[in-house]
Amino acid sequence: MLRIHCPLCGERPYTEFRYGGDAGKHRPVHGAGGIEAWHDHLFLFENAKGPHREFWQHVQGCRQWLIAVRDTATNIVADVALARDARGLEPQGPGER
Amino acid sequence: MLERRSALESSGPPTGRREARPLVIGEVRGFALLQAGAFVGTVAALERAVRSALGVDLPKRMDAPRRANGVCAFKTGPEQFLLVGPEDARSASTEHAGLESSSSPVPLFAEDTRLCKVGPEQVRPAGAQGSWMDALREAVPSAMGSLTPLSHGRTRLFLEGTPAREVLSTGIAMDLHPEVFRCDGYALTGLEDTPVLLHRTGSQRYELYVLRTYAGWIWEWLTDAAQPFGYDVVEKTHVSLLAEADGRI
Amino acid sequence: MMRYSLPRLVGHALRDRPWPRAWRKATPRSHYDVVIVGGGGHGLATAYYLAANHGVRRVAVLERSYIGSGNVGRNTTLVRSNYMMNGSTQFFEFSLKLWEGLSQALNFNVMLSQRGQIVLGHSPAQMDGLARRGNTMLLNGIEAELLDRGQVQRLLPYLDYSPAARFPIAGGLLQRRAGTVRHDAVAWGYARAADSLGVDILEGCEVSGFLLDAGGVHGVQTSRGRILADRVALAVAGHSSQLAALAGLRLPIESHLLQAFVTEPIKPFVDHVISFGAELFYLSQSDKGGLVFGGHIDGFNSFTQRGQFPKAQGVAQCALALIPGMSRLKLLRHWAGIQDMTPDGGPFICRTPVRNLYFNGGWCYQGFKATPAVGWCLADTIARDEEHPLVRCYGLERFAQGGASLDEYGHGHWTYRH
Amino acid sequence: MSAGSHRVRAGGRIDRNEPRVFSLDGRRLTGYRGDTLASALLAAGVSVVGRSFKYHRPRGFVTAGVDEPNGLFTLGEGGRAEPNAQGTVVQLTDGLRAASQNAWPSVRFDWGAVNSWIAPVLQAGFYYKTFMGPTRRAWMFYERFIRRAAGLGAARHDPDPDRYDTHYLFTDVLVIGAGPAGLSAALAAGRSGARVLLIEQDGLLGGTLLSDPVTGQTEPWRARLEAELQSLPEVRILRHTTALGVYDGNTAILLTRRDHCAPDPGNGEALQILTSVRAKAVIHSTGATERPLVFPDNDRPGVMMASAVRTYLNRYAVACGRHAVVLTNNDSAYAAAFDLAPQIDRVTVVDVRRALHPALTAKAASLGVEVHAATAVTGVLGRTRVRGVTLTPIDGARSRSAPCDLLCVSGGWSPMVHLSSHGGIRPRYQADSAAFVPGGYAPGHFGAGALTGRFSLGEAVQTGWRAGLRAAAECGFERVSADPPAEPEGVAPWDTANHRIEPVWALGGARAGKAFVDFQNDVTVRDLAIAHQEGYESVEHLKRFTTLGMGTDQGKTSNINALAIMAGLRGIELPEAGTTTFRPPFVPARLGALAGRHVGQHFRPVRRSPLHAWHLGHGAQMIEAGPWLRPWYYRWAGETVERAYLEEMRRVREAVGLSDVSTLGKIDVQGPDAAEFLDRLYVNGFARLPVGKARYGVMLNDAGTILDDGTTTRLAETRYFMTTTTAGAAEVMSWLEFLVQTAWPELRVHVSSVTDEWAGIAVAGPKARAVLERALPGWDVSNEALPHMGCLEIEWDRMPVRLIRLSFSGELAYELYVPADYGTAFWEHLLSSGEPFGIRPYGLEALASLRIEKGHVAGAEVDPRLTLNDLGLGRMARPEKPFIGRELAARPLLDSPERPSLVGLECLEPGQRLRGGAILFAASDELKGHGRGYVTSVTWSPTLGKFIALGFYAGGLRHVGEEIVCAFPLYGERVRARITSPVFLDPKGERLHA
Repeated sequence: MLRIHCPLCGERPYTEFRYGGDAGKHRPVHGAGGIEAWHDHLFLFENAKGPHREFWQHVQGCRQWLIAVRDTATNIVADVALARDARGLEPQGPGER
Repeated sequence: MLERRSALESSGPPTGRREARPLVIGEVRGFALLQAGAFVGTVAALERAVRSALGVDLPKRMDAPRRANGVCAFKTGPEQFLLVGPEDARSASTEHAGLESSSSPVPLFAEDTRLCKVGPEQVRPAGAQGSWMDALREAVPSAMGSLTPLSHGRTRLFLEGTPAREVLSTGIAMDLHPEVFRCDGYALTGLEDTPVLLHRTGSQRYELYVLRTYAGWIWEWLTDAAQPFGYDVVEKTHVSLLAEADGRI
Repeated sequence: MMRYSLPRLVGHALRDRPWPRAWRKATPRSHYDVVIVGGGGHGLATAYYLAANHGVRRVAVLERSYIGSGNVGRNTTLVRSNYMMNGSTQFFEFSLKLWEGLSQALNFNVMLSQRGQIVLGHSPAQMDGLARRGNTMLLNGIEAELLDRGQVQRLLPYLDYSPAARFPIAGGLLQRRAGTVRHDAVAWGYARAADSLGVDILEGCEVSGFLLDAGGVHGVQTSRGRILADRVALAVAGHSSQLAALAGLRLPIESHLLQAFVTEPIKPFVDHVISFGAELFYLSQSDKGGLVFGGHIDGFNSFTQRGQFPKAQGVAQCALALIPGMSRLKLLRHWAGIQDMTPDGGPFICRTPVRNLYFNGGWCYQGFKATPAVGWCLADTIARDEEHPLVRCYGLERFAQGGASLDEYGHGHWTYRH
Repeated sequence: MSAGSHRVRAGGRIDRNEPRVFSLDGRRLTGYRGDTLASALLAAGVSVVGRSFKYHRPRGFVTAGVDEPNGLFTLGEGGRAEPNAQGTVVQLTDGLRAASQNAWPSVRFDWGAVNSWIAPVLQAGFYYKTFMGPTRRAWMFYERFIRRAAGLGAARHDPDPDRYDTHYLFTDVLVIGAGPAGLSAALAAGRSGARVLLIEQDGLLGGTLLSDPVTGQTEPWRARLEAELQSLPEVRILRHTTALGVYDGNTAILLTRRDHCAPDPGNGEALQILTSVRAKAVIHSTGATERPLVFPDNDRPGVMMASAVRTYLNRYAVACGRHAVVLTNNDSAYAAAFDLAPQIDRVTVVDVRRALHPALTAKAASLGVEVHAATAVTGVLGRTRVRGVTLTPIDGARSRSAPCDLLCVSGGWSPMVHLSSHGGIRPRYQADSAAFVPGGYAPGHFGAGALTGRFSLGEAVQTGWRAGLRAAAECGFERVSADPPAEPEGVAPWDTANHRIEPVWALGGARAGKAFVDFQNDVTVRDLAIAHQEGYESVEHLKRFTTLGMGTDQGKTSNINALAIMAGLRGIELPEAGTTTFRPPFVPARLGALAGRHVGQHFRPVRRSPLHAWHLGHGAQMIEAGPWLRPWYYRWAGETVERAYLEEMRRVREAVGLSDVSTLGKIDVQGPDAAEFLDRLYVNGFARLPVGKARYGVMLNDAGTILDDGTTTRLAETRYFMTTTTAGAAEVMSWLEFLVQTAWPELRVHVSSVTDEWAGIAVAGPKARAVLERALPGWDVSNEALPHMGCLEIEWDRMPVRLIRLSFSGELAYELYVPADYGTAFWEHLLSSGEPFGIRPYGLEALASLRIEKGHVAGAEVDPRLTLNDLGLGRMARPEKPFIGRELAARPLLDSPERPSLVGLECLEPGQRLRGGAILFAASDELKGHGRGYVTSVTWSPTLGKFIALGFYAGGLRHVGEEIVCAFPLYGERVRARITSPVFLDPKGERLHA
């Protein structure tokens, strides 16, 4: 069973969390960005086979939205941080968007 | 005063009692619960405010609560805390007064109208009786953080006895080994897809704060799990948090 | 192609004569009219219909592993056409009609078993939803029957009608023509038929890149060398994003795991295909005797092809909520396939921004039942370089335009909720 | 042979003082405590225990464990009947009733055996080549017979009276398998102080050691280790427990069977327990399984694995025959021969190898065991029981037959690589032991014992010890000084790591009878040849085409032989052929065990309103609404919903009613930036909403379609009280948190769910104010003090009450929120206050009908496929104010005026009715296709005296007044209706403003 280490609550089974999808993209600024920017943000995915930045919310714990870096080919979670603190997990290199 | 009713009044009767009953299950009543949250950057101010109002230090980590003066503080988020204390003095004192005490509201104007909002013409009295919650309300202005009463939104259950840990481990995916989940430790976790705050209040005693609307179902689920061990139900135990902390932890 | 028939089967048995290979072990040619990447049901069907319907016989199907190694061999084998949204209804009915003649067309028994599917409803609101679906079907020439609780009970007496049922059964929608197909046979049957029409099936041939220039795509780089082609089509569900990225495309697709489950074989236990209404759960019994069932995707992107056990538990709970007697049956295996999930639950069959590159994917839960129609329509789209009328709303651009919604159950724009 | 005649007089691990009476097919038999069903039947001389899947050939037991392909039974009766139970693992209990399967009328004489006569036609994949005519539906005809013939046991539909449970466990080290390697590993880890969980599928610890003579030299060692393990406080041992699979996150799923304890479901005791274990380190000591040899008629009853025969002899005191031939290609089978020799009449070893270890031949000679080297068995005599074998020298000399009643076979050993492969690491072929071994281990996983392809007892102890130390170190427990346990005494010189195996994959010609590769699915060497001819030669094609390895034994005995034979046919090396993927579960597991206690009412959690008990006590018929149970209607108004809701509606329209709206999502929004937050969230503005006022709001998702709606009230400058739909509550809460935490962390705002904190009560009807005046004396609730969409937050009887004047029904109405514990008392207070005005509760059906009359959208209309315009709410949006979804809502095709949008419908045909799910057409349309719209919500309107509905129609309100057709072909109905405004009642809002 996939396990995620919540930075606040500790390691828990993924069933305590709600998946929130791709976190590798920057959300357009509120009120800015046209149809195209929002379309790309919402509908186009890199869908990486490998490290994947993604949102999880610890709904049965601290209710914090987290950003995890999980390898989709192995399900190994390399890193987790509170989404609001996740600047340190920004993708570097080719994965950056 | 209207009668308070437990969320468990609609849950099924306990089943399968046996002679040897190593387990006691019950509901803890008569407490109040307030969620306090700071905004990013105001945590220190909130900590000071809580300390000055209640004498409690807010915990820095989500592993064990801090307590003082009958108030127990759990950290439940990066800047969020759950404060458990005695029931509001006003409510407690009137609980036995019965329905005949219903009367017109006293038209007092409060110092702090932030929480005790009013209709166009009326204002709710606030802080009149000096309960710990009112003290906190006065100490925490709205720019510092939020205060959300949740006394009715959580049902507090307890299990005590040798099989308590095993009963919990049928539904809670956490390591409850006594060396790992130590006395007075707590965790926010899931019990069968519902969120709970699990607090180990004794070597073989656990408390669960569960969402009120799920409480009946969880009660039935837990007593079902406890059936093979045999259990007794203790209802509406009024347990002072301090006494419990002193006596058991 | 040596035709299959009972007399021939007996003859071979008596004389102990060997059968020919079902499809040749082809060696790649340097150039094809059409190269299809992906030797699953969709790719093989496309090749077959290109050859059979359009006379395009210089076709290669490139499969990196063995044919049928992807989702066509991992699904729960259901076929049905009870779709409500405009854009899906006629497409899936066309597919079901092709299924109905497929064994004969391919001379390969794919074992279409039209045992009927019942979708259960558990509340008045769900029954209204089923009614809208059933009415839409009937108005589109597809048979459907709305059953009340009593009718469901007569048809499926073994479901849980007791007061203990957490979600009582209110009724159901029956499509009698729905059923199951032997999934592996679909890949093999199309492969054999396509092969007999001259299509080259190249197993162990992995595409590592596209030959691109200003005029679009003109071939592929593979583990068995460079292969030129006038047109290239992708039919690689589960790996669509990775392949499309080689051609510079980013897709509205995420890859998710869908698990399937089978019990030990038992004597006939369930005659129909049954879909639970309280949660996504579907069940049927294979001819071999195993109960085959599945539920929702695991819920997060993954390519691991192995599922999470809590999902298996959840699915078992659904099974028992539906048929309490299944409690004593034993789970024999569970496995996971990689499924393309899209923001509206609908698929893509279309041309792409890269000229001469065609795309088929994003099938979510529906890929298997769509197989014949995908083959037919994709072949047509490739041959005419214009989308077949049945798939005009299956374009990649529909999200930018806010076009036809294919969101059959109203799950919104999250890929992982469809 | 008489019953019991095969039982050896002494020895074994059975308790002869505790007989166990059981039955097979109604025949009463006796075994002993400690027996399995298989050992008891073998002791009783029962040789044919089943019929094969396809050809209905008589079959007997082959193994003594979980790899048994043949000996499957239906156990128990009625609601406890379990098909396909392996007799080799079923503990014998008193009163056990077993029935044989797949045979009619009996396993001794089975009509299905006619299939054997047409066997050549029934070759691999025959069904793909036939049954295609004469009509398109021909298969449906044939299928009926095939389905009846297929399947093994018969299952019953009766509910299961037994209970199952689940557990979560955590440990440092998990040791899977308590054979010599596992015992040794557990001890090493346990002595270090680590928490160790040792699991064993058997009821006893020891694994292969249990097959040694109980008086032998290994038993003291086994007993000593078991005793020490039991003395270590942090070592936990689970017997009767099988690991079903190893999953991500170092999670193993264990199944514990408690059949032997006769658990009482009436007292909540579970028959089986499924445990999910999180281990920091995992030791795989799962051992190996002996594999058969493939030769003609190798499936005859009496052909058994050599190790199984030895197990039956030493553990269960059963001699499976009096005259045994042992056929082998390795040293391990000699143990069986040597143990049998003193106990039965005659033992002959047939060894395909030319060179044999001198110690073996010497020992054989000493025991009077005849050994034929370089010889194979190429045929079996007898049909329902082995009567003899055909021996053929490898060098091609003449065959001869030899009588025997037992053929013990050893083709070598296959490590149980299943669990270590579940994570996706493929096994690797190890040539010197002719076996697939784990291709590696995931981090924190270690292998030990026979699993590693090293089969000697000494190496089992050594590798187990090392694995135990490494696993403990992985968990931070340093090496202990104690020495490893000494190896058991008296290890034979031929007990070598690789058993000196010389692999042989098929003996005898493919034409001389059926040589079975997969016993359970009746796959023969010939079937493999056919698959090869036809091109189904990749491992997965082979498996799927022939059904090889797809039985309940999952090919535990058959896979490697088949792979090797196919590799031979293809002219490639065995490793090149690869292996099939190992899928969990390792052994078939009951669905009941997977489901645990999540059955019946425990299937999914139930949410109950604070008023739940009151509803139940006052005649409410409840209905599921997502996780909630809500009152559907009350019996005061009628016995059926059709009657009751009309009466409840009438009460609301004419007097006053009250209903429980506690299920609405309630969210407390606080902070200096609360107003800004809501302005961004809702399409309409909330920043300028005055304190003490409520406003209806709609939220879109990022895609610009409908997310949710509800009323939000401004309680204070920096505090709002939001309500959401019942169904959308959880989703909205998470979405708000997402925005606050990830998108707009700069906003100083907190959102907290207070759904559970407040009971919500709606009071609606022309007398609603009168009720409140009486219920809340002293508070001014006049139209002036509390106008429509006004709010009061008051304290009444020392209890806070939030009083919001808003209406879902179109009547003068209020929503009152009180702390949940007071909900019931306050509800009762309102009821008694309203008594003079005739107040009554109303349920969900009436609530829904009232809102349809008023044209309020709800569940069926709040649909993420729809836009604000579709709901006719486009004017709510404040385009100058950015809000979520604004950009994508402007996508060209979402903006089309021809999209179906919300309309009202009224039925024009007396005696007819509108129905939800009807499809809408213009009067002149041909009734086909998808129509112009559909009906979402319908009610009989007592107020209007006709059926009315809400629905969506292309072009929407531009068609008001037009007559259209509602088609409901499912019932053969078409009904004329008129398009109206969705607001049927009081369009000017005079009632609710009254």
